[in-house]
Amino acid sequence: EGRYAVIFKSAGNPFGEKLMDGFEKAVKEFGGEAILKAPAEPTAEAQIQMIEQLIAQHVDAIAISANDYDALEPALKKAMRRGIKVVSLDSAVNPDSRDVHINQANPELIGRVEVQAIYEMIGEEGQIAVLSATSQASNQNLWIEWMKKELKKPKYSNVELVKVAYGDDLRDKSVSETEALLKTYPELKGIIAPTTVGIAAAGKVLTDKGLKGEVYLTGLGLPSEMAEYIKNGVCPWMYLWNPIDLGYLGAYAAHALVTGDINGEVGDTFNAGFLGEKEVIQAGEGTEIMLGAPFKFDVVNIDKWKEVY
Amino acid sequence: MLEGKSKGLFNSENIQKIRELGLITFIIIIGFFVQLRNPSFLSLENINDLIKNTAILSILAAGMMLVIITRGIDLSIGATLALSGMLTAMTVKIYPGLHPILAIFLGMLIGLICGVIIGFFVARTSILPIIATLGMMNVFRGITFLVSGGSWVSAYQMSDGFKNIATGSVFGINNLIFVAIIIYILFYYFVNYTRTGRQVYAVGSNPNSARISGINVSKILCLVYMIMGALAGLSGVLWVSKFASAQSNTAMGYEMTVIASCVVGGVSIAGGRGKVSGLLSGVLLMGLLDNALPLINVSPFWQDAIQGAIILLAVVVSALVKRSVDRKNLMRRVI
Amino acid sequence: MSEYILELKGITKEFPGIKALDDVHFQLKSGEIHALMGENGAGKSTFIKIITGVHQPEQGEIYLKGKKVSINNPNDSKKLGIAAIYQHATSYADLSVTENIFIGHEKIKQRSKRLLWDEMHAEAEKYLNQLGADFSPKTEMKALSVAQQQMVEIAKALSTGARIIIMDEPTASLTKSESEELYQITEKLKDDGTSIIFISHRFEDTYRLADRVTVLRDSRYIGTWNVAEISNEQLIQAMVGREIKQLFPDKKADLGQEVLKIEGLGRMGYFSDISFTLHQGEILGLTGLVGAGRSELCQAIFGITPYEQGKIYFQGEEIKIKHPLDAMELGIGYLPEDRQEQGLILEWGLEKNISLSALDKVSHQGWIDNSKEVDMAQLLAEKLNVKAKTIYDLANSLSGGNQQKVVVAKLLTADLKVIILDEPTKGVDVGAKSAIFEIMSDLAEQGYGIIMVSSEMPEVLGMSDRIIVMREGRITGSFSREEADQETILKAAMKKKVSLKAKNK
Amino acid sequence: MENLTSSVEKNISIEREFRTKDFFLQWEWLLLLIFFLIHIINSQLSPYYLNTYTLLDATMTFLDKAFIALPMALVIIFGDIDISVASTVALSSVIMAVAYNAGLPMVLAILLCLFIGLLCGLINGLLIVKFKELSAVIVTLSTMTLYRGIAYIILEDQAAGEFPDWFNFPGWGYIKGIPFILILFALFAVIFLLLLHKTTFGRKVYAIGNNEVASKYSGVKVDKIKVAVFTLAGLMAGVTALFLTSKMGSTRPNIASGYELDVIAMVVLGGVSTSGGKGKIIGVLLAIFIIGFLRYGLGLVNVPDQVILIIVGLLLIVSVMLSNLNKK
Ligand SMILES: Nc1ncnc2c1ncn2[C@@H]1O[C@H](COP(=O)(O)OP(=O)(O)OP(=O)(O)O)[C@@H](O)[C@H]1O
Ligand SMILES: Nc1ncnc2c1ncn2[C@@H]1O[C@H](COP(=O)(O)OP(=O)(O)OP(=O)(O)O)[C@@H](O)[C@H]1O
Ligand SMILES: [Mg+2]
Ligand SMILES: [Mg+2]
Repeated sequence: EGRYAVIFKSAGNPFGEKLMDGFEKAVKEFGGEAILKAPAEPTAEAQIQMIEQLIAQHVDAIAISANDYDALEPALKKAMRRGIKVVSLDSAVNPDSRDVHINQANPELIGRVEVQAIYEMIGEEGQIAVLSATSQASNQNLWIEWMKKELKKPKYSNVELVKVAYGDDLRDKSVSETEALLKTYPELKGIIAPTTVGIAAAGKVLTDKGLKGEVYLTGLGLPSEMAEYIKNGVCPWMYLWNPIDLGYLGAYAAHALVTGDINGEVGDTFNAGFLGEKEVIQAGEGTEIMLGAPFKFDVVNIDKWKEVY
Repeated sequence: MLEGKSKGLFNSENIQKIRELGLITFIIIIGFFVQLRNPSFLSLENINDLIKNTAILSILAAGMMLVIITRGIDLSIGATLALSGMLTAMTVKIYPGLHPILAIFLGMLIGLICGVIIGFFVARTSILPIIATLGMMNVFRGITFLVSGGSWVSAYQMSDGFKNIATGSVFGINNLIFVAIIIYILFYYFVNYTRTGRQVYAVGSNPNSARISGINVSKILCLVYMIMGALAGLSGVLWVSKFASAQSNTAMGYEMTVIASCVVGGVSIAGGRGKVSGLLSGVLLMGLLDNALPLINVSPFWQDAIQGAIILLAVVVSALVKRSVDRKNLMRRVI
Repeated sequence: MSEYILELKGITKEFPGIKALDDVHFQLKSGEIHALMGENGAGKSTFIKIITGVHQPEQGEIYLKGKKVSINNPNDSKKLGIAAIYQHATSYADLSVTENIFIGHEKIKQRSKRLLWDEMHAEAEKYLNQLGADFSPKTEMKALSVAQQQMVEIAKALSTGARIIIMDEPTASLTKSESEELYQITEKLKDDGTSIIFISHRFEDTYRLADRVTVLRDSRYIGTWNVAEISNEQLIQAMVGREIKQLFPDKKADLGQEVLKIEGLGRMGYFSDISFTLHQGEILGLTGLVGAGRSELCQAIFGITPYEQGKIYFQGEEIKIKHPLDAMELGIGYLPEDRQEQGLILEWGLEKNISLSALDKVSHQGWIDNSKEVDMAQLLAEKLNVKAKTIYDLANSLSGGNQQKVVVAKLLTADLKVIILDEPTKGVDVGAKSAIFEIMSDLAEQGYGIIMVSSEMPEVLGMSDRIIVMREGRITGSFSREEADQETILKAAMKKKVSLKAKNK
Repeated sequence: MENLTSSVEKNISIEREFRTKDFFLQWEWLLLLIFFLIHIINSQLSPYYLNTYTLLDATMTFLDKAFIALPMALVIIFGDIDISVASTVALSSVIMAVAYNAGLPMVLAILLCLFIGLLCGLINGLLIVKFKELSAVIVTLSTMTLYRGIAYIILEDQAAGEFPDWFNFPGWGYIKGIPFILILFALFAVIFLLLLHKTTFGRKVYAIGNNEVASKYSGVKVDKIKVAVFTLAGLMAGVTALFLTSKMGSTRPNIASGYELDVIAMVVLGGVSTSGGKGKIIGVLLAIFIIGFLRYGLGLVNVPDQVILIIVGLLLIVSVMLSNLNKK
């Protein structure tokens, strides 16, 4: 019973595909109908159209990974006025335009853990840089905030964040940005790339330039994309969460909202299939549900995961 | 021949030369400032990177120049590139043993087919290039999504041989650069030393006379789009090999960069004009901007505006140069 | 094996709205120079294009050395050793002279198929020098003057080494000396056994050069004569079919006061130091050779192109004309030289075409009043005897002559004082011609001042009260109707101030 | 002028003879057919499709870019093209937002938005007529990059918004159950219909598109008209910016990316030939609703976007091919 829709940022992205798989899996478990959508290009405009189409279909809930933090607000509000439950996951929308957000991993955790990782890799001192996605990606910007906070700690006194570069999640741009980093900062010892395209591009550059062991790379990447560079040691380890579980949790949260088990208030708890009990917690203005800590991929487990996504 | 010299000042080569000189000086000036800001700019490594990253652009630009010379335009190359890249990568994934050379030919073949389709529309059904390529852009892109089923082909799924296409090198020259050089030698020979090459210019310069002097116009048009397609296909393989990853949204909107570098290189949208040397300087400028702006810490938010402004500047200047030359030609007519 | 290298029988060619050729015969002996004459629109160029395979005839056969051949495209004729210099240059503005000369039969290395530029440049240089031209073969075509472009066309024909060379008005834009050089080349070719078909409106060409002459009139074959045996008068008779005078209404011009006065008008590169006056009811003939700058001059007066020096006075006071609209509002109208390119919108009906230049007359506050528009169009179209079924017929469905009448009708929508007619009879058949002449003299009688640009000697002589001759952008002669005749005008038209060589130093 | 020629025989009729064949061969009929086909198909595919409520809402999803299609039709009738419109949308939207956040009253901010659009268009127009050597493609190609670039300089990675609540009315509001955007679009559609088909201005636009030279010889101020039309395109881009911004409640430098191609597709499908001189507003309107409803309907049955992409692409080419055929 019930029709549940998920909208991802854009089509043709393995992460998204897996996320939607997880979503579908959950919906099947509690016996609803799953609708999977993803625009051809990652724009808010396209997602608004899709939301309207879903409203017209009278779906019960929409789970969305937003291309823009604010721009979807009117559309989603309209949906909620029509009694449709709205869940954002992976990439959030502002609290006003959602019932609850599914947080793949605590942004604070992500930010801090990545800094700690690079700190360990470069031997506790030296210059590091960040290679981010598009300059307006809300996730990345939030994580970078936390990295900077972490870096304030005294133990990082002799680690220097020299630049935040933007590869716009384009291969060619990410490559030239990385190369520019290496030339501009010959002393550079580490790169944090909290974006799947960026980290893979960086990995490629470091591999080609044979900088393994001189410049270290970590961040958030797809196992399949990064397997190569984790095994050749350019990127000793990196993090990501499991998109399947993320989608899965999203679906269950939506279901809980629809059935009225929860209404997105802090403290609400509900059963999320094999993920067990989940609780709604405060997050800034709004509320969210935490999937868990970011998952660490390294030489040991990468072969298993690269096949998955 | 003496007068010949005296009038030489106004012959076609020189008009071009004036433009290119302007462009080159422009490039040098930019380079100079970049060097001041960041000494590593003129390092051998960076030069190498610059050329390597511009190689693919330059290959595409060569094809686009032919298209534009025939008064056409091709918006579909980005999609063609993605399609051939994806299909080739998937093939490599299934048959890791596939010889790189074969992979390249496969990519070119796929591109060629795309080109043939467009060539057919433009030459035979007299659909305007901009429409035909606009439509096929959507189609090719869509097909890429479908065949890939939304998943990417990642580094670990590609044979080393395939990845080496982009990273390997011949007598110390990176393969990408090497391929580009080969292409340009052939290209230069084609446009300047073969009949067909010149006929491309003739068709663009004056289609009606072309018919009267018995040139098979629609054949030439077809050919031009086939070449463009094949080069886009080749670029697809190089691209995928370079970044060791095939995505369905590869090179979205890249066609604009290519067209821009042609226009800046003095290839006239009105058809009939365009020289390899000019094209190269145009491509160089584009590549330089991509390479230099990050180097001198230009805020990423300024890069578009700077590019746009420079393109506009370049075309306006070239227009003014052309005017002054025409004016001189008139003055020569003592009335 | 016949004595004729080329023979055409019963050629008929129709264009939409006009029969360009009607059962035309033609015989070319090997090694002769054969003149082809006839009025504008007689069908000469079309006939040529049949031979060169640009057009295919509806009926008729072509025999080469007695063998029947079919020429379906320019390449066929090229293979058969036929080369042509077309009347309207078919050049590639963006390409170099050498390329224009060798396009289609480039010199290539045997095996590698590589173009041999050096050889081509050298040979091009050779031909150009033969022709006494002095510009480098590397020059870009668009940098050349009309005359120079004409030379390239000739060089092109020479370079093919053809056995039959066709020249469509090659001398039209050449000076006497240039023509003389062309004559010598032509004769040299003839001595080498090449046969030449030679089209020209200039009788001297025919008498100086040709062995035999074939005349076309109204797209029909009239006859072929040995040049030695036919007099100028007979020839004109054959071409026009009657005494020329009959073609022109005899109008007594009673000149009113002066309407237009041009003083030292000049535009760099096109014309300079042009001065003349025009009176009400006067027809001023402006003649010269193609490329003399007449159209450019008229266009400057009409505000199409700017002029740098000089003044224009209209009805006494000086005026500045920046845009055709200014001219039209003052009462100056211009009938452009090329009716299809500059005069009409071929895909439009008559009514829209006629009203275009007077939209404000058929509209209030920008809203078009269709009934007004149609009525105006109908009135004018009928006054000018345009042959059309409805007022909505598309312009390109009309014959050349009627198209021309429509363009005239456009002029009459405005109440004008001065009308400039640029080649008003270009490519229109005899009937339409006399109609246009009638309209002209009517207008003159109503007090319009008329400037008529024309390359056609007879009509200049027949129509004008005064005749001004231009050469290379300068006025080289001005005659009253009485003192003017073919000879004096031609002399003026040929008069050379600066030699082409000197010009380029 | 009275006794111009002695014999004036009345022989030219002013009655348009009605040729059934030509009448029904008109492009617009084909479009109308497609239009209905799409509705039939869609209503077969989705149970939710065929009710006025859905259909009206559907228009909200695609009408924003449609405003640009109207002037773009004029531009293409010239035989020119303007690919800078999307960037113009972005720039005027961004400037509006920034100005409002800087304390400018919303009403003025809206006017500013329109003005910026107009300005961008004007710049294009002037560049195009002043530099005849440069085709509109080149000029708008570079201003496309330039305008969006400026938008990026202004807003960098920020989003701007926080508009007053009433400002989401344009994008989302209804009047008597009819979307406001639909009403306003209908208004503009009528205006352009009259402008192009009933006024001297429109007549001149066609004239220039058919034969620029002849138009000039006939006293048409070609340059003035061209500048006017490109300015109009900019202005309407401003209008689109208003609706889009209102729709999203906030703005970013990257909004409306790729709109130019959608718009061009609409116009071309509407039967406006890019070789100039031909095309009717009615055709463009039909095309707008064809593409719009097609996309919407397919979306309603959750056809993957990529497939929709292909369908639209093919529709474009096939229809243009058909129109070429029926010309012959
Ligand atoms: N492509 C064409 N389409 C329609 N009509 C044409 C075409 N070419 C020529 N005509 C018409 O055929 C007739 C003969 O034209 P043609 O050019 O052969 O005359 P001509 O004898 O060469 O005149 P001129 O002395 O001016 O060169 C003219 O009435 C012309 O308008
Ligand atoms: N002295 C010159 N040198 C080079 N080109 C010239 C010269 N004079 C005129 N031209 C060019 O030749 C073309 C023909 O000139 P224009 O038409 O004004 O002369 P015309 O006497 O009207 O010739 P036509 O009889 O063909 O109308 C013009 O486009 C002009 O640009
Ligand atoms: Mg002729
Ligand atoms: Mg003239």
